Amino acid sequence: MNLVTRKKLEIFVEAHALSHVERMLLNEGVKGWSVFDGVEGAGAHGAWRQSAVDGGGDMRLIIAVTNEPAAQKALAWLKDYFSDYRGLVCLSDVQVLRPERF
Amino acid sequence: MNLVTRKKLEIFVEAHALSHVERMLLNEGVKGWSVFDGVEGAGAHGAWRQSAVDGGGDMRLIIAVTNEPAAQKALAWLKDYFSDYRGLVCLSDVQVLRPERF
Amino acid sequence: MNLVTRKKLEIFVEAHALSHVERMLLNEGVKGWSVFDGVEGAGAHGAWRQSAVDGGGDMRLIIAVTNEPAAQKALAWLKDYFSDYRGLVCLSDVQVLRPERF
Amino acid sequence: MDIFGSVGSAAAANLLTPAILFFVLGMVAGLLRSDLAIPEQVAKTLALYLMLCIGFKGGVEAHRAGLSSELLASGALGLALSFLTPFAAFALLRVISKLDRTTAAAVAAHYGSVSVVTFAAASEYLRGIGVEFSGHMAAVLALMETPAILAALLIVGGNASQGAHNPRRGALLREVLLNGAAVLLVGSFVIGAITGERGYDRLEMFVNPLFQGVLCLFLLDMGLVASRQLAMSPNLQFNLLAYALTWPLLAAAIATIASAQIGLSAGDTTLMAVLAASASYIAAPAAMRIALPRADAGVYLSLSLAITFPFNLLIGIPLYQAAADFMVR
Amino acid sequence: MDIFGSVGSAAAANLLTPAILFFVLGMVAGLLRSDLAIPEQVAKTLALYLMLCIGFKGGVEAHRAGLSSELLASGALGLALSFLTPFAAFALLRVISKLDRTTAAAVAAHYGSVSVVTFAAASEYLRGIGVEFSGHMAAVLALMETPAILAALLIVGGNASQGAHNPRRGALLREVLLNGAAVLLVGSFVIGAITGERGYDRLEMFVNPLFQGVLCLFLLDMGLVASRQLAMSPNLQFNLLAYALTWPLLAAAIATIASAQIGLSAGDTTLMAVLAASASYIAAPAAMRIALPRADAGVYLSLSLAITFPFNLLIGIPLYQAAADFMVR
Amino acid sequence: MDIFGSVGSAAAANLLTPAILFFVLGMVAGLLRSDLAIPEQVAKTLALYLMLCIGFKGGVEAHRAGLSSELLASGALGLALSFLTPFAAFALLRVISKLDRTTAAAVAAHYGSVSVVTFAAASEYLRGIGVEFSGHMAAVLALMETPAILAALLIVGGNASQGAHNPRRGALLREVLLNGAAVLLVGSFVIGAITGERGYDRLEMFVNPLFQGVLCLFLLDMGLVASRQLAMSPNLQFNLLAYALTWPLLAAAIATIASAQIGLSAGDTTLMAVLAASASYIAAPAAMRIALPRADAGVYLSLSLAITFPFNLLIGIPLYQAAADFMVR
Ligand SMILES: Nc1ncnc2c1ncn2[C@@H]1O[C@H](COP(=O)(O)O)[C@@H](O)[C@H]1O
Ligand SMILES: Nc1ncnc2c1ncn2[C@@H]1O[C@H](COP(=O)(O)O)[C@@H](O)[C@H]1O
Ligand SMILES: Nc1ncnc2c1ncn2[C@@H]1O[C@H](COP(=O)(O)O)[C@@H](O)[C@H]1O
Ligand code: NA
Ligand code: NA
Ligand code: NA
Repeated sequence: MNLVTRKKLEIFVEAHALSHVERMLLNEGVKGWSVFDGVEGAGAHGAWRQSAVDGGGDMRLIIAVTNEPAAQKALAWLKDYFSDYRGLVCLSDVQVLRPERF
Repeated sequence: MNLVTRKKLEIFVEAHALSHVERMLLNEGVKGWSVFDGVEGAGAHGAWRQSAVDGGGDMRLIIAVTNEPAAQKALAWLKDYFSDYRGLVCLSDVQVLRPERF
Repeated sequence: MNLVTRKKLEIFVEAHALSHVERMLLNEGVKGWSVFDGVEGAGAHGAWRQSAVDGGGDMRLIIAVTNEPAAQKALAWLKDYFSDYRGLVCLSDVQVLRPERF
Repeated sequence: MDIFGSVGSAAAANLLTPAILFFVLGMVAGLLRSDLAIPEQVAKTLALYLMLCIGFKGGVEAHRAGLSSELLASGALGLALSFLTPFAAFALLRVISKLDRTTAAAVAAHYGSVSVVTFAAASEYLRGIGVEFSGHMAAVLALMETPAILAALLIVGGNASQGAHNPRRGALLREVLLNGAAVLLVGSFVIGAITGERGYDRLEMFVNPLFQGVLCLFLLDMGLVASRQLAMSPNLQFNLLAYALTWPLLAAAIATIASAQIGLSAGDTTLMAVLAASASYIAAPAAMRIALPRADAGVYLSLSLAITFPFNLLIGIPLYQAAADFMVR
Repeated sequence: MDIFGSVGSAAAANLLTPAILFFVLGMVAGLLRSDLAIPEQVAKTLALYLMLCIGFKGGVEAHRAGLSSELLASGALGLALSFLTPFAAFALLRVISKLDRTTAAAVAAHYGSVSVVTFAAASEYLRGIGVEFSGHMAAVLALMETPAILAALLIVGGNASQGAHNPRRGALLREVLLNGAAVLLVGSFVIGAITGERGYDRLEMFVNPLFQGVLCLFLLDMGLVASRQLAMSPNLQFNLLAYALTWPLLAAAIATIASAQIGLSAGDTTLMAVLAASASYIAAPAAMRIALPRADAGVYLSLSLAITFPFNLLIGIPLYQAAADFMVR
Repeated sequence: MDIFGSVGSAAAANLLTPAILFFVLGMVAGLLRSDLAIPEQVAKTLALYLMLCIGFKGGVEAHRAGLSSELLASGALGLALSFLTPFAAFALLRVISKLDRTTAAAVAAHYGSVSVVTFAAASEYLRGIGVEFSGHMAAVLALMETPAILAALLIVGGNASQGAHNPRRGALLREVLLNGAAVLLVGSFVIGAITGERGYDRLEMFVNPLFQGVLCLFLLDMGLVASRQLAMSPNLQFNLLAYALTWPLLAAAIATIASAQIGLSAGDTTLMAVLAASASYIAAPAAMRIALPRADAGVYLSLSLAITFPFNLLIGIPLYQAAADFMVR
């Protein structure tokens, strides 16, 4: 297998910010991502669970495999964003096929 | 970016054990986690799929980014737990902003 | 903790191909996996969101922790598969307990 | 001959109701591996709705009828059946099959406990052929869910505390006594019994005309799930299969005789037989996963869900009704 | 004495309706940590269904009644209450509690805004005791959702633009004006007002007989969510608790007097009081999370959802109705 | 003039029904980027419910009417339209647009296949204006889902076997013949035809009074999805747009003439025209994703979902009915 190393961003954000963050990813050159719904969680602000009330408070996970420069730009933006809003981002290395896609 | 390395736990547990494991995480010093619903899977005990019957058997994924000592303590507990119950845990390195949060 | 290194595959595939890919995993010697539902995403073919229409187009994430040879065989198959169909796969190292399970 | 004839035609009539046919549709679609599926959250809600209706209507009727000695007798019989039959089932399973103690006990728990949907289908069957039954049978249904689980734990005894996770006892107790389905069933019964006629007037349109339709949808889902479970367990031992098809008859016979003995009506006797014959596939697996994680879930789910459930639904219900009719009249 | 007696017996009657009892069931199940749960997607749909029905039925009735000056007066009063009461609530909170400015403003926004389910329960209560009210109160409900949120932003002033993410202003405006619930409520009202009797004939069976049942299910879920929220906030300050129990009385009193002043009927006066007394837990939190992310969500959710909502549902509604009856007659 | 006038007023009346207005509400909310959304699992269930009702009611009516030669003629016509029109659509698309062969074939498959919701809306329209139609048109609907897909595969020919994943042929066949929607539609039809009047009595309250309401909710969702799809495809070629607006007229005209020729009633003729004019957006995309993964999904979804569906719903249905009325009378 011809594998090359790329960066994987895992971004946990509140539901209300999802499209905001997705727009940023597009702007910063991230070419693809997938979003997953969290069902519950806990953190510095206490615990939460998905429900029909309390709009916007549940967390989504955005997974984006991308190249190093785009990842760095997204991180810079997110650093700022997370100084106001809940959530976190983590970065790791992954091996992918078809490097040109990322 | 000022990134530091932390540990990411990915814990697959049966639905019935979710709150049990979450309490453990809290006790062992893990400061935050997020939970996701699996829709189907397979393993040594055969295949399963989410449904309205067979309560408690579907798997949840707990993602927790944390520091090394807390991760080790959680792993020790989980090793024991998984000797009785279904599921698995895997550990990897991730880079995060704001290290003090983990 | 007695941790050993194994491979984690994260496979993003369209819903219609899920059972096709799962059968392959079984054939190639992957002993376990878990599947998660994406809610939206974007890529080279544009953006998508889960809905009651447009059957088969939403993405699933298959997470499979496995040994190196099985991972390589799955990757070879997927390389081929992804030359026709949408989706991607990424590979990374994880630490696990009970290595014999993978 | 006369009896067989009438059972046969009753069974045929039962088979041709929409609810049963939707179950068959689900089975067929599942066996053909169609991607037909009721989304999980909706299916769970349909199950809750059935609980709510059964409990509430039962409560309202119990309010009408008042506290009768019959209720107490039925309740006691139900409790006894649920708690005692698992011991017999366990012994039988150990003799006829090679199941380990733990799995055999878990299977016995499933058969001592009950299936709400089988109960619902039986109620509709009785309604369809004009046989009356008491509202408080919904309470008996609720009473029979958990004693079987306790019996299984007694059977396994010390072995139950497998591994180091005994703190899970709290979780188990909560699961057994406070599982969502049981709470909703009992709660709705109590609400029906409190609000009586006035409450019924408000909810009649919600709990009555929709019930048949929701039952159809849920049975469609059950058919899909049962056939999938069947496909996942290709090599069930023949003896286990025989168990799953004959134990219901045995349990129903015992329940029928005992019900007739304590003077229940033909309708109530039928329902008691149905409860005894039916096996749980929601509450019992949930409890077993916590209490007996080493029991083989493939076995107990396949038997209760993929064999006994269809058997009772398609053949058992009219049979038990005919037997009750014969015994009580 | 006479009044107290009748309020008491009305409250008791209110407490014994299925809807209220299902809420209590949810609270109890939640406090006992049962795993009973209405799946999230279904619960969200139930909420949408309630919006649709309230809006549509209100629109149809407004179509029947035509545009009256009463509608304008009610709407103006509702707007005023929603926009002005947050300033008073904020001032009060700052005096009696140690909440920071931002959190106090967020709490004030919640209490100025409204709870659709409380409104629905009050409508059913009025229907149950035979008190008439205007269809256009559904429009007043819609009007009162957002002014309170704007008021909170005014209160916080410059501080609102926390951090560098001011581009979020667009998101906020969209959230406030175009949040799903509001759009469906207003849209259904308009559709009801356009299609009138003809539309009602087509949808009657959908919006009417089911409503009670769906309300029961949703209240069951609210009970579960409220008790969970309560469990998550063990150490609420006493003063905040007192606020959450007395502010509704205050707001209801003001609304009642003002409504009587402008000549609303007893039914409309009751609903206006209910709207003023109720606190939002869907639209307001969503807006606050965007606009005031540093406000403590634990505080505003606990107060509105876990304290004020049950209080209004169980005690407030019959009380406000009795007061309206007294004032208007 | 007379005809145009009556078409116009019929269209206006159609536009002012709740179902259509909820679709418009969804479109508007979507274009304004409101976060209004019907949760996905619920929306999928609403679609299944519509299938179940259409199939079941059709089956019951077919049971009443018995097997007629008309049914065979309608079925044959439907099959022919579904299988043959894609060849014409493909040829046209290749001439007027720059679509590659594969995408053009995929689009043709969508337009040869049918839209269940358009059919449902048309049935309700006919019911609303008192025009009768046959229950077996539901069977024709089912028959028309898949031939168009096979036609598209024939058109693409050898090219269909793109890449190395020909084992997918099994998946494709299963998807085409056993997709969930089709199975439920056909299964419910058969169940209705088997149980007839007796079955209808049991399910009437489930399949009838709720239908309108569920259709409203589903159309609301369709409006949201269609406007989102529109927003995602900002630069559709003008020629494709023109195709999506004129092809339905062409197909409806052919279907109307052929239906009149074989002697169908005005109601059945209308529905045949609606089926011919409507484009699939559930079954066809699912099949195309498997069979022709290189076709541009953005194109076929935008045309069928965001252009043709609203066009048929808002303008097409009353138009086709007027034409059928004119041709058949
Ligand atoms: N780099 C990526 N990271 C995560 N998910 C991706 C990525 N690229 C594509 N996807 C997912 O795969 C789907 C199809 O990708 P594509 O074929 O590039 O349009 C997207 O809509 C995403 O859900
Ligand atoms: N260390 C973590 N690992 C995974 N998810 C986290 C972590 N910390 C926070 N989260 C998620 O982000 C949400 C908000 O975090 P916080 O702002 O810390 O309360 C939590 O409720 C979790 O869902
Ligand atoms: N290697 C694996 N990778 C991902 N998920 C797994 C793996 N093994 C097991 N699982 C998940 O855990 C469940 C129980 O595993 P098991 O006890 O092996 O049957 C499976 O059904 C999967 O959902
Ligand atoms: Na039993
Ligand atoms: Na208020
Ligand atoms: Na067509």
